[in-house]
Amino acid sequence: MAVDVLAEILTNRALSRDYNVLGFAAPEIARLARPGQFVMVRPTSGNDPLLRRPFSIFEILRDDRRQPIGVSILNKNVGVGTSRLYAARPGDRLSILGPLGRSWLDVFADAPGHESWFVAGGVGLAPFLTLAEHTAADKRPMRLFYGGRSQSDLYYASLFEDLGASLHLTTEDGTAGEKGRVTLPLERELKARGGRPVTLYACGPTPMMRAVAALGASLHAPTVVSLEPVMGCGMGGCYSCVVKVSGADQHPHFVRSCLEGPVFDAKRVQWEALAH
Amino acid sequence: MAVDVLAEILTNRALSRDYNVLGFAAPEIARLARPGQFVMVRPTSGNDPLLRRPFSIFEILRDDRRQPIGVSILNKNVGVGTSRLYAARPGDRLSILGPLGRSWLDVFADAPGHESWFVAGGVGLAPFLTLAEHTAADKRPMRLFYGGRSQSDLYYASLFEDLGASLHLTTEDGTAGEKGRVTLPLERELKARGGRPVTLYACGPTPMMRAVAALGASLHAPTVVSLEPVMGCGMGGCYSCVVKVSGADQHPHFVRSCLEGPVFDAKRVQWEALAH
Amino acid sequence: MARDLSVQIGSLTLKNPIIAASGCFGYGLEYAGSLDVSALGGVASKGLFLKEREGHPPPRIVETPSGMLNAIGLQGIGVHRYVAEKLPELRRLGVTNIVNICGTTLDEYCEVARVLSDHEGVAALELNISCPNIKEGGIQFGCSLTGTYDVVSAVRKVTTLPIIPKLTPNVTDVASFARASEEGGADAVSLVNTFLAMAIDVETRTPKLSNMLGGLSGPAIRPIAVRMVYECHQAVKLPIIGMGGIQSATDVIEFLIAGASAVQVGTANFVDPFIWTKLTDGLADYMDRHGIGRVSEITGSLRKNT
Amino acid sequence: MARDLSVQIGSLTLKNPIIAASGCFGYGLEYAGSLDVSALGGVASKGLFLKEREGHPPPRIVETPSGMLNAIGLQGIGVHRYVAEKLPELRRLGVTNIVNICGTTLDEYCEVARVLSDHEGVAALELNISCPNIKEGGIQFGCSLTGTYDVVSAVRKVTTLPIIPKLTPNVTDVASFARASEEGGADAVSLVNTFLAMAIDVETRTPKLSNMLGGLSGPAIRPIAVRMVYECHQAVKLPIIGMGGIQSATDVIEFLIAGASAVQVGTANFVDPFIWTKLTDGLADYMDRHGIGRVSEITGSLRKNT
Ligand SMILES: Cc1cc2nc3c(=O)[nH]c(=O)nc-3n(C[C@H](O)[C@H](O)[C@H](O)COP(=O)(O)OP(=O)(O)OC[C@H]3O[C@@H](n4cnc5c(N)ncnc54)[C@H](O)[C@@H]3O)c2cc1C
Ligand SMILES: Cc1cc2nc3c(=O)[nH]c(=O)nc-3n(C[C@H](O)[C@H](O)[C@H](O)COP(=O)(O)OP(=O)(O)OC[C@H]3O[C@@H](n4cnc5c(N)ncnc54)[C@H](O)[C@@H]3O)c2cc1C
Ligand SMILES: Cc1cc2nc3c(=O)[nH]c(=O)nc-3n(C[C@H](O)[C@H](O)[C@H](O)COP(=O)(O)O)c2cc1C
Ligand SMILES: Cc1cc2nc3c(=O)[nH]c(=O)nc-3n(C[C@H](O)[C@H](O)[C@H](O)COP(=O)(O)O)c2cc1C
Ligand code: FES
Ligand code: FES
Repeated sequence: MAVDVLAEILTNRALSRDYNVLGFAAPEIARLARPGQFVMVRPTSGNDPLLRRPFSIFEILRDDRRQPIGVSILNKNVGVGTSRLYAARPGDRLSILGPLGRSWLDVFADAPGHESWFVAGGVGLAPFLTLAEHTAADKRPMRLFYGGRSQSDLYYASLFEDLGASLHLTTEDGTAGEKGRVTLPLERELKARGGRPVTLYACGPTPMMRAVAALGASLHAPTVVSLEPVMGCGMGGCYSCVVKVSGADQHPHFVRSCLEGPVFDAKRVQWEALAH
Repeated sequence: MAVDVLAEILTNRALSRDYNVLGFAAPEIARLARPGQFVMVRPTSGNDPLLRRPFSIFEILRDDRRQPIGVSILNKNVGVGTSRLYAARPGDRLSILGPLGRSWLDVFADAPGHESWFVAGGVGLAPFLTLAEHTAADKRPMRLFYGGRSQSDLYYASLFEDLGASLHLTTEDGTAGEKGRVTLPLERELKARGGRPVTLYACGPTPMMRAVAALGASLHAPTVVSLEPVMGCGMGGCYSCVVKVSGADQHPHFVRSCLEGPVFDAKRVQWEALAH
Repeated sequence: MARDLSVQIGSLTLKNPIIAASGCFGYGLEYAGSLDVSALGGVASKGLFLKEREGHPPPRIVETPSGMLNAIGLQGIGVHRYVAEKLPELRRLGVTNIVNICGTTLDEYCEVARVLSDHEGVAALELNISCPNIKEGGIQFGCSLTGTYDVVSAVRKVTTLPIIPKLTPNVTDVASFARASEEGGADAVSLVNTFLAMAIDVETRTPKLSNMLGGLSGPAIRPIAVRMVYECHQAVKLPIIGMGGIQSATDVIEFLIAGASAVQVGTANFVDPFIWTKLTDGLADYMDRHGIGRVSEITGSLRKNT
Repeated sequence: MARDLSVQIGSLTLKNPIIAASGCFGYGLEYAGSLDVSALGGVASKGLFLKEREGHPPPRIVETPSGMLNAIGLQGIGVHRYVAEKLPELRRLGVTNIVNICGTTLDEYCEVARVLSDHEGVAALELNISCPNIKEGGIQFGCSLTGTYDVVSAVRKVTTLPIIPKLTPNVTDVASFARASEEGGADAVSLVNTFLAMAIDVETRTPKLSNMLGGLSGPAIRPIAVRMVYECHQAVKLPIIGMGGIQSATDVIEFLIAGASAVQVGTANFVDPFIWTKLTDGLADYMDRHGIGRVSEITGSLRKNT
């Protein structure tokens, strides 16, 4: 079930020239949301742009008594819609529709004894905070592999640390953490993990997710990816958001990622058929 | 000559639930502007709405040394564009193009010895403040006949008083001034004026201007009206803004009010051909 | 005031004139978890062929000023899975199903129509002869007057269900296609399908859609669609289902005044999936303000300027 | 880098490919007080008949989502006053004048063409056979293939000026009209004119335009216009002047890639009368970034998706 809320913007924290976190007053959505689900945000009340934009639910906002009062999104300003969201002001009202899609937890039932390793590239961090909270509540060991172009791309890692995750940060320019791709420490740690069973959860640029999927396959770690195709409606109405995945019959089919995703068992994804 | 300025909004004074005054930093326009000219304001930087909206230049804004730094508009929220302008915030930037059109002063050269009487309905007050300043500088006697639906429609009358105008206020509901139409005191005063020559300047709803024109004609006061047709461009490009006026040849023609108006000798206007 | 939102499209009664447009509302069930789909005037299903179809590779949509292009390529489950997997639940929910059917041949249209006629719960057939973005999507029928006549009259012979050819706007004279539909035995016509269009990524110099061409929908096209509905209303007696860019009750009423008996809403549902009650409430409010008892009094009520 | 913005339209050389669209820039002189009109690739004049015309009563325009309708009705001063009152000053300013000509008969087109051919300062004739909002605006020629051929070949006989028929988008197959123009002896074609459309005031139930019907222009129509330019480019060798909703350099380039040799800008000039340098600067910047020396290298350079 999805609800549409004309939500007041509670906060807009600019993290840099292109990242910000927008908090929305939307208790209905906050109460329903499960880790990894997303919302469709309408960037304006007018027609420019016309369509909503999909965003992972980043935080569940709570009041002093820990009651859910809303959700936030981690927004990267890349175009017309996200630039409006970058410039939005507290007090503005925007329509947000959700929660939508399946949860990380719908792909693999929590496998007993598995460690949860999150692999995030840039704004791909967004769907992990809710998963980390869930994992912490489960008292399951977790790690965050988090890569960006430079230090200024790595936000909020400390929130994960506070929840008990161990961190593996990388930047392409070496300004923070290890220099290089996030798959470097991931591969090293996977190889060094001994017999411990690990589940990988990945979100970020498609090439990164594809590389993580390959590592997971070769190093025997079940892998879930959260894909980010263009989405027209988020509700299953338009068939714009398809990804080619192999079905129960082992044949590849286009499935709507707003209904059957955005999270998928990486083994099912036909990477070469993705739009970008 | 018109210039286009991506102007910072300096102030937004809400006068009521549907009137506000927006001040723009646009010294280039302020320096060029003459009484009764207008600007074309782009309500957003996007396409919703697409076209600019015409507004009379209300005030010339000046700094401490009386140097022109910008212009303001008196905005009445009646639709999609004006509602954006009602909600605009200081610091926002909007494109404003101007000054455009002819000045009140282009229609009749100041006739020596004439009194200037301004007849304004509601937001039709906007093009008079600059004219009043000019008239005050000329030390010419002036009066303001100003009518609205109720008290809350009558703004800024005191500015005119400060400039030396005598006031005749009316409201339809009697909450301020005389109860009834603004043409009531106008007719009375015109009849009572003895032999004094008077020029009438009118701006407001079309029926009001038409009534003023009729009074002016029958009571021998030259009358200038400032019309408000829909305008697509304000520059003479589109031919959308035509009004039917009689030409030098006495035949009625459609002329572009953004170039030949918005001010017209009321005698030339073919009232029955106006769009509303 | 006594005020009745129901409308009559030939033998078909709709509880209100506002229908979800084909391809914009899945098969209807997708929305059933979030809203009462039976409260809609009807649901036009995603276009159905006889067999399943994969559709075009992504990217399948691209946004344009006040509109969008789509080239879904009629991905769908085929008519047999529709009647087996969707129709029973849709019936149970009380949805008014207007099934949008496609074909690459006359025979396929007829066969799909036959299968649907054999099942309970289908209210009407919308003949998609106007999908602009697949070569075999019926557009070969929809762009030719004889093709339109042929497909309508062929389907007419195999079903007693109301049939509603859906017309393409990509023609010089849409009214002549409404006439051909009338002559072929249609119960109504629906229009407009999308406008053939394209968008190019200038950095890569490639089309933004994998299919290169797509169909333009959304508010951008509304003034053209209203004109076409008006032209068809002047030309035929058939009820008209109008669409193209509707996003408010005012837009619904505009189409009704131009000559539509009912309307469909597509793209706006993507923006606001809860739009339906806003539209019916707005229509009801308009009728109350104007003292209108029946929706049909609005249909074709355009007054000329004096 | 050596980079040249000039383009060749048949025998006509334009300093850059960006032209003010007919009916959207007056006769050009209206803007001369505020900007350097000679810096534009060209100015397509407001449509001219032989005689003066009053045009339609207001309201003549109405805004629509990302677009506008107009029904100006070709108000104009007629060709004789144009050559007497406008052309001398336009020449003095160095403006490249593409004069848009209209007629109610073949003879009128030819007569207007003759008058203009007798005067210095006319760079080309754009034959308006596509004005959607007056009955006698040439649309009777522009919606028929033989009509198009007839008017082009008739004007061809009376002038050596480059002639550029302007095509209507309100047809099933625009490319066939480009072909008819080519056969008739045109030097180029321009497209698109506006889309026939209407808007209704639901409170009064009257058309929002005094003329009821009007032409839709602006960003809303761009994806359809790009598609039509692409189709014509596939069909004819003639240079194409593309237009419809251009409001940025990216949009200019999109039309060029689709197959245009030059473009016109109409509605966007209303929004931003100083758009011209932004467009040429943006185009120049694109050429520099992509190592393109001549605009013609962009024309028709669409790559297919793989
Ligand atoms: C399930 C899901 C969750 C997402 N979560 C987040 C998130 O938490 N934070 C975040 O910043 N972004 C997220 N995205 C991506 C975000 O939706 C896009 O960045 C956004 O739609 C771009 O809108 P725009 O108007 O700014 O860009 P546009 O101006 O429309 O386009 C700019 C560029 O972005 C690309 N783009 C457009 N739409 C999408 C899209 N849906 N996905 C990817 N690229 C797109 C375009 O191809 C173009 O290159 C998510 C996407 C999905 C599908
Ligand atoms: C020379 C000139 C000077 C003006 N000065 C002022 C001023 O100082 N203050 C002010 O508040 N308004 C002024 N107006 C009117 C103002 O331009 C319109 O109110 C405004 O364009 C409406 O825009 P909108 O988007 O809010 O309305 P829309 O949503 O476009 O339309 C709402 C209603 O307003 C009407 N309308 C639309 N455009 C115009 C127009 N150009 N003129 C009149 N009615 C229109 C429509 O017919 C409709 O009924 C002036 C108009 C002109 C031509
Ligand atoms: C994503 C999408 C898919 C569509 N699929 C179909 C379809 O399967 N069959 C059909 O007849 N029309 C289809 N259409 C056209 C719509 O039903 C409708 O005619 C068109 O979108 C105009 O209405 P709108 O502007 O309200 O969207 C589709 C439209 C869109 C946007
Ligand atoms: C107000 C207006 C008047 C127009 N007048 C003419 C005209 O006189 N002759 C003509 O060929 N086209 C005329 N057009 C069409 C434009 O030249 C152009 O083809 C169309 O507007 C599409 O371009 P655009 O979207 O950039 O405006 C007119 C368009 C508008 C908006
Ligand atoms: S986004 Fe519309 S079906 Fe998935
Ligand atoms: S507003 Fe365009 S000509 Fe006057």
